[in-house]
Amino acid sequence: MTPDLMEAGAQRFEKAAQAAVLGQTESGGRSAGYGRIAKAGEVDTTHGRILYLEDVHVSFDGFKAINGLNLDIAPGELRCIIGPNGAGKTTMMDIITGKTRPDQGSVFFGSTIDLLRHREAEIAALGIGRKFQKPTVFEQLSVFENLELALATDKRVRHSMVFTLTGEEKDRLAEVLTTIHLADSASRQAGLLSHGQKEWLEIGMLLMQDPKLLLLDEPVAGMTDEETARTAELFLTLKGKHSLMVVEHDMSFIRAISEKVTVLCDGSVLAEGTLDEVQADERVIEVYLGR
Amino acid sequence: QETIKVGVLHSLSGTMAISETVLKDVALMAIDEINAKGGVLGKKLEPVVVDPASNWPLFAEKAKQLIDQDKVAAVFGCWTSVSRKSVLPVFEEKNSLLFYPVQYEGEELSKNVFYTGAAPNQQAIPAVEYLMSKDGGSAKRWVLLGTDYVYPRTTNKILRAFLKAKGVKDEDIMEEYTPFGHSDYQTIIANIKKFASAGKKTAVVSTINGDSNVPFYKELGNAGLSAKDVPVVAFSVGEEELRGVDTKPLVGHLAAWNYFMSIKNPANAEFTKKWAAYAKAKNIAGHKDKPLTNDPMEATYIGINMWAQAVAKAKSTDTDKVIAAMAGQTFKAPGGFTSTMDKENHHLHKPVFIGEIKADGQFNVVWKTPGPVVADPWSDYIAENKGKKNVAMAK
Amino acid sequence: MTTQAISPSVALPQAGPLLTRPGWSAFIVALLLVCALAPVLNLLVPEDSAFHLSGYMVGLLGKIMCYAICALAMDLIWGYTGILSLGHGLFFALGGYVMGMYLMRQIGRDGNYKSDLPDFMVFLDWKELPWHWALSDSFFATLLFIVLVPGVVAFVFGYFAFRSRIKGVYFSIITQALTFAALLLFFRNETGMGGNNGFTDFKRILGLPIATPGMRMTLFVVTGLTLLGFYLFARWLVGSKFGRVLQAVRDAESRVMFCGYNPLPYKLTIWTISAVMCGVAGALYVPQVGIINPGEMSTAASIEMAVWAAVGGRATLVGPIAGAFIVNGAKSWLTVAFPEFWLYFLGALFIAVTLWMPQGVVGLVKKLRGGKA
Amino acid sequence: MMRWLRSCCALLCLMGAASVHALTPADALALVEGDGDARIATLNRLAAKPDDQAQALMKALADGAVKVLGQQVLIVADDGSTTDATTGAAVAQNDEAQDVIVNNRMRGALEAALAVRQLFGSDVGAQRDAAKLLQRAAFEEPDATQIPLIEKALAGALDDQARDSLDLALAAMQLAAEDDAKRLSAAKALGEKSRPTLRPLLLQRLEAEANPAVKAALSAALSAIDRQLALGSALSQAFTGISLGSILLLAALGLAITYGLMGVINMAHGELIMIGAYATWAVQVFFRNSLPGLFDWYLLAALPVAFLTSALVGAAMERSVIRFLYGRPLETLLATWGISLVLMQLVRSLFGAQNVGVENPSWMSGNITLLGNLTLPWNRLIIIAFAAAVLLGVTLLIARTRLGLFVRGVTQNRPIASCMGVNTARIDTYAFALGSGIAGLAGCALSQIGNVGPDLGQNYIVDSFMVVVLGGVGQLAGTVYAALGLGLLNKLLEGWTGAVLAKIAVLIFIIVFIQKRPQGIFAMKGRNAEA
Amino acid sequence: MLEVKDVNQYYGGSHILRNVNLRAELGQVTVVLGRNGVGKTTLLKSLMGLVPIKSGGITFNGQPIDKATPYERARAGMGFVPQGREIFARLTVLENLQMGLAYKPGGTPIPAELFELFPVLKQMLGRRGGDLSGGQQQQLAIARALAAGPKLLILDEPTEGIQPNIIKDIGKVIRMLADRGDMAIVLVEQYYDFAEALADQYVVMERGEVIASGPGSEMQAKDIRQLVAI
Ligand SMILES: Nc1ncnc2c1ncn2[C@@H]1O[C@H](COP(=O)(O)OP(=O)(O)OP(=O)(O)O)[C@@H](O)[C@H]1O
Ligand SMILES: Nc1ncnc2c1ncn2[C@@H]1O[C@H](COP(=O)(O)OP(=O)(O)OP(=O)(O)O)[C@@H](O)[C@H]1O
Ligand SMILES: NC(N)=O
Ligand SMILES: [Mg+2]
Ligand SMILES: [Mg+2]
Repeated sequence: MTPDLMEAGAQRFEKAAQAAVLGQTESGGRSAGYGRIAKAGEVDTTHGRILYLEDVHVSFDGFKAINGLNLDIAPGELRCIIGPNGAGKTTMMDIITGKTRPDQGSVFFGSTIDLLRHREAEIAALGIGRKFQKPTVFEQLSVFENLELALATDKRVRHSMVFTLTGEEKDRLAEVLTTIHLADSASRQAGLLSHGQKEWLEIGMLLMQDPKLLLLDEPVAGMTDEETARTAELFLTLKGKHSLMVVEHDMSFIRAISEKVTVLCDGSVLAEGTLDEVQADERVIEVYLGR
Repeated sequence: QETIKVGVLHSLSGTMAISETVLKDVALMAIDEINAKGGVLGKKLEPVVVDPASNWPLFAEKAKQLIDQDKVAAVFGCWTSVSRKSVLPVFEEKNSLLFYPVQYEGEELSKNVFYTGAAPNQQAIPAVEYLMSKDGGSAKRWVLLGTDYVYPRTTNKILRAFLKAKGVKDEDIMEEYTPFGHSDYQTIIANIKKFASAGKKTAVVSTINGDSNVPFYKELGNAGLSAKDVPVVAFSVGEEELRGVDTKPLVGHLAAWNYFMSIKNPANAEFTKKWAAYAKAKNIAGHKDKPLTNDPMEATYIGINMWAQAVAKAKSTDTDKVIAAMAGQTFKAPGGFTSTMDKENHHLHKPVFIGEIKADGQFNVVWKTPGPVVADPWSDYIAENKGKKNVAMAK
Repeated sequence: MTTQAISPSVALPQAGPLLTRPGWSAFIVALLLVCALAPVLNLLVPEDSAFHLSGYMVGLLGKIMCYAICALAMDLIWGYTGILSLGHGLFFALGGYVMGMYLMRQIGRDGNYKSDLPDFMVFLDWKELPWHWALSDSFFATLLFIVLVPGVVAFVFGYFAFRSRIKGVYFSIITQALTFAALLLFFRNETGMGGNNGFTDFKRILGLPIATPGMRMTLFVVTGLTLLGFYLFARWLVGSKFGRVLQAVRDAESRVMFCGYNPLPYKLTIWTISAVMCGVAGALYVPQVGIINPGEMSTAASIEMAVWAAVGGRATLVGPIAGAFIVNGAKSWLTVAFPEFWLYFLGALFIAVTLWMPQGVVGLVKKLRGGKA
Repeated sequence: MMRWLRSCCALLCLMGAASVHALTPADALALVEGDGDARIATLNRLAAKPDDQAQALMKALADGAVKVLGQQVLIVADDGSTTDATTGAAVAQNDEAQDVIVNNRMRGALEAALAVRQLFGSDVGAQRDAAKLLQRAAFEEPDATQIPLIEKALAGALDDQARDSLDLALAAMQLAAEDDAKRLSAAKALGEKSRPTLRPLLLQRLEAEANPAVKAALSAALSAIDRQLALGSALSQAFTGISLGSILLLAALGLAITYGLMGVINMAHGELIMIGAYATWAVQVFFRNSLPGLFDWYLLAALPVAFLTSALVGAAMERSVIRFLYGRPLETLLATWGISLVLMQLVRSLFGAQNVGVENPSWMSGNITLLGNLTLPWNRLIIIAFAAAVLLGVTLLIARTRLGLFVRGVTQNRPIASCMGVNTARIDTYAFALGSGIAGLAGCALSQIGNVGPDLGQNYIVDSFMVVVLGGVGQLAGTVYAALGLGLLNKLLEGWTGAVLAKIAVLIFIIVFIQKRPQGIFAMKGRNAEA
Repeated sequence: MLEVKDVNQYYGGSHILRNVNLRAELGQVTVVLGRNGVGKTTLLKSLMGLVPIKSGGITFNGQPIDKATPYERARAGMGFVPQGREIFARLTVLENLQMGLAYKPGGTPIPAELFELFPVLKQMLGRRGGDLSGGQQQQLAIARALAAGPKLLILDEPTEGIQPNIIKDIGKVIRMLADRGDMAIVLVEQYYDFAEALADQYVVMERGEVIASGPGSEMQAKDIRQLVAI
């Protein structure tokens, strides 16, 4: 450990101890392995994990949608998740983002933040962004305003009343607009976009949000091959700085971006490895890829 | 030709339309009649009808409009006390005239208002006295039942004081209120039964507001509480309200008013006949098939006629002159007595009738005062009124 | 985030000014109408002149301007945030009652009973002022409470409702339940607010007689200025990012959360602002119409506020104001011109607006203009 | 009144056999005019000497069919023909004739006078009524002097029910007997029957009683009555709650379809109820004028008429306005608000602003009395059953039929349903007409318990929405729970706090409950719920 | 079978479809390709009558249908799988399928072969459509459109969100249906390889216009993939 890291660690510890005295622990004082005292607003990735799910279970009216799921993602990793329809991929994202409460299990962001103790907005503010399987944008607002709202900034009421875009932020907006091919439609109402355009806009919003961890549910569904390729490129540039979890059924897309692939089936992990490894896995071929 | 405008300010829509619409019609009939006789001061009366829509602030606005824009000489209108309270400052400010035709709780006297309906002592107190009498069933225990608003509250306050003065104890009085538009009287009726089962003869004094009466009486009838067990005397139930009720189970329950349609005398025969003809001619829904008259209609009719007489006497429509001329005006009312406008307190001297409901929805008069009663708007049964004179003064 | 070069061709939409140039011109005209023309026409032009503005008209316009404030408030919460309140009548009435209490105290001993207590208390058996009347004789406290009472009620109610994520009709219905409960409460004699008669027969405000043309004009001007002020305020609010978040909440609340916004404080803020605006409108209304009673809390009264906003055009700011003037103006005229038929016209107006002017009157005007251009 | 009854009885006993006395004009006049006490004295005198003419006059008086013309007393027959009360001679009708005042006191005396005679008559029904009258009198103010009369009646041929009543009357009178044994057996007899109306008498006796055995028997009788009363009042409270719930349910069921399923915020729902009530009234008027013999069954004819009338109005609303507003629920609020104003005013113009009268048919009037203080009015019982029937019908229709499936499908996704081959326009009209028709049925039921006037609907619209929303929009089962729950809660609180506070408390309960369940009792579960 | 002639369509002021021509024949799969937002979905919606066309004509079986309502078109034998699944979220899977049989007489059974095609549906008959996973919903949407046995099947991106082996199955089904010879199929697809493999005819759209069309066998030769990718 380098001296400055030690220094940083010491400082962090001090602040955390202070916060603990004041009762402001992010983990609520849980002392699971990953439940160390945290400093608010900072994701502790010292364990080499930005996301960690352990033994998660969810059932709906007796149907076990998630069944003993264990998964972790490293900082900067681009993880692909594949698996049959109904395997529980979307449900897993629902759990991570606070939309669904698991019946059992733990979900940590970094090693200190217990996501089960936070609400959707807090989780988003912590730095987890999500693109939904079905594109959801603010239909009555313009494309530009959609992006502006997603912009990472102070999101409290007082601030938003007096908010104006800085030049830098404007540049960011313009850049993202170009990236998502909607520069011409900046002042168009988002509700009037086509399906694919909405998907792009949603990705753009995610980019504006600048999250630490991006959850992308079928990002290239409904895109042409060319656009799919572009998206792959985009994701590859994001990886490293951000952690990504991508759910897709498009194998060529997965091939273009993947390093590590997890196969989910019936609510738990069926296989994990490089794309070639899992593609060779008989069970994966059986339930998912087909012969 | 020059006309004299008069305002008619009754709700033709909203919750009060049910009661007030017919007052507008009877006012128009009275005006037609006066015009047929040549009008007043040689001029025809021109009615200005507006609809304040059962909305109290709108009453004030419409009153202003009638006075300011239309320059009416007098306004005939209002039913609820709150509507009157709403317009009162307008009439006082503009020094204009309002004729108010409905029985009310008193506690008010304005120089600019003539009250042609009953004050509590012209309705409520005689009714209770009657029930205490042998003929009324010698009631000893009392249920004061009303809709939760000012008229019932005040009336019941006066009645409670009156009953106490007559030696009735507090435990022999039950006071119950229901919200406006209440339509489920099961519990209340059960409570009345319970209260009545304590042995002593019980009577109910109902100040239930018009709309809730039908469900109340229907429940009463079906629960088998007959007039012989527990008589109910009501102050807001007249011929119009009973139109909506199957009256067979209610025979014998009572109402107190200053007029009943069933009163037999030539003046009333003429009045009811005129009304029937008018309703037919004007195609007034409901009344064209089954013409009914009631107390506030009579009061409206008296009010307009007295005002016309007063204008004729004063030879002017000037408010102050008309007020002066109103004092002591008399009119041969359909109720069979000559009603006199009090010289001072702006209320009519009115006879009081007590009627029992008949199977046909009319009232059988079982008791009446020997002659007209002078109104006591500042009831002596309210302590704060001690020493208050029943004299209307400008404020 | 990406390292791509910024393409210079991207033209970002500019944030608009508070008002456009014609907007400012119209605003100034309105300001002049309220502050100069109306007083002159009412007070200086002789009564028999064709240009005289009658006292009745002043009262009517004043009343409608109060309604316009309500419509504006309604629009902020409904048009922009997508929360339909069927309970704004309550806030209006609360503001009105606070003002009414003050005005009742101003009567002093000039009431019927020459008592320190308001008349209704005297004859309904109150022996002393109930606790909630404590500061009612102070004008300053009254001003404070006009804002605080509706504000706090709205805040507390809103906090719990929004925290429980009550949405859509569920929210609408509980606001209706709230108003209805308050209506019943205020009807009761025990509440000490004058029962169904409420408060009337006001005599003075700030010690000055209330029923004079001068005072009436003063109230009119104050109301007009308040309306214009609220209009600017609302403009600023919806033009800010705050306003856009509100619209985003309306369109997709869960997405807003996933963008990192906590919708609760946003909804609560606009809800409370809207309630306070209604309260202020109520407080201005009472001295002008001369009565406040629980009728203002009836469900129909609250629904009507929504109707004004819808007729004028939701999610625009001029719309609700126009709507309040159109509906109430029509009502005032029709109840006199066609006392027996006016409900047909009004009913038909509502139906016609929904069928043929989904964007309200403002939307229609825009369309006509757009068509020509 | 009871005193007069007693004196009649006594007199009757003394007289034994009837001697015939003709009714004199003076007596007749004294019976119909003058001061109450004097008239009643005359009545007793006449009643004591049963005479056919006097009897006829008394009966006519009780029926309110007597007039006076100067000094002449006239009896008016049903057909309007008039006869002289004393001579029986026909008299020409004369408008000058005055109605005779018969007040409650007089009416009571008349009934008693007529009743006692009937105790010894042969008409079983009259006998029973007379015995009941005597029993009541005995409970209120037992008078030992009547014992001989009762014993005499009991000795004669008597209907069983009448005998029961008289037995109890006798026991009540014997409670004050000198003989301890007699008192004891009387107390026991009364204890067995435990009639709540006995309570005041028992209390009174208990105070006066010295003998411990009798005292114990009296207390036992009292506590039996109290137990019964407690049970009765609990059951009665439950009944009133269920009854209110059934009304709420009926009012809300139609809305559960038009709003819950179709998403139309139908502010004119109340007016559709009102139209159903007016349709019922119209059918009633028709029966009264054209089919008086079948009048009692008008309600059965009114049901389909009310349903169809409201359904047609609903269909017209849907075709002309609402269909253009699907997917814009809040706009439907505005438009239907306008429609409701128009409908109300239309009814005012057509039928007048005042209420119209709807009578209960005879089979819906009156009540059955259980446990003394548990009276169940027929109209309420029948409405509860009716509500259950309508609920069953609607449930089956929605859940089990193709029409129901299409309605649900169309209301969820109109364009796609039409791509599946569903004639969405027609289904929409049917569904809205169905909801409206059910509102009409509710109006028909409500006409039997409350006002029928232009404002009828306004009283139910708020409650209907509360019920549907509290139950969970689109959840029929939730609507049922909400209606019954609110009905019971309201009645429970009302017994406790009075009607006004109860209503306030119920509203606050709704507010709080929604906090706990932001989607109503039966929240839509699953992932689509938030969409 | 289906013939689209010079169809023009607008949303408000913007011209979405410009003189589009298209034919679909029995036993053939006609593939429509094009980038996002070029108007493919709009074209299909016009075919179903969900959006009105401004000018041009559509005939089905020789009958002009441009004035017909969607349900009349469905009854005439057009089946539709919309983009974004659009299943009835609050109806069960079974009820969704029954909706697919809406214009058949009551009591018509759901064809058993649907369950062979999509076994997962059989397991989930009682579950609400909205609770299904995205891919399950897509399968349901296809099954629903097939239930009544349409003569023309219109599919808008049916592979979106579906797992690879089922995509293959869907491809086989489409091929099989076409090969039976009693059904015409119009397929909008972004998944180029899938589209190319199935296409008997192809149409490429760009900004609301048809810019290329021809028999499927020529796609490779003409490098249509490049055309779509621009
Ligand atoms: N609320 C719910 N009620 C019942 N079942 C549910 C619910 N939510 C999800 N499920 C079931 O849980 C399983 C997992 O669903 P999920 O949406 O997570 O699948 P997925 O892996 O995202 O599939 P796809 O690739 O098709 O999107 C599915 O079988 C689905 O039907
Ligand atoms: N309701 C609407 N109002 C106005 N414009 C619309 C509307 N719906 C779609 N559009 C526009 O019409 C164009 C064509 O849309 P369409 O949905 O047909 O595209 P598509 O080819 O299906 O695209 P995708 O592949 O993304 O589904 C797009 O530019 C879209 O923005
Ligand atoms: N004055 C009345 N009846 O309110
Ligand atoms: Mg999924
Ligand atoms: Mg598309």
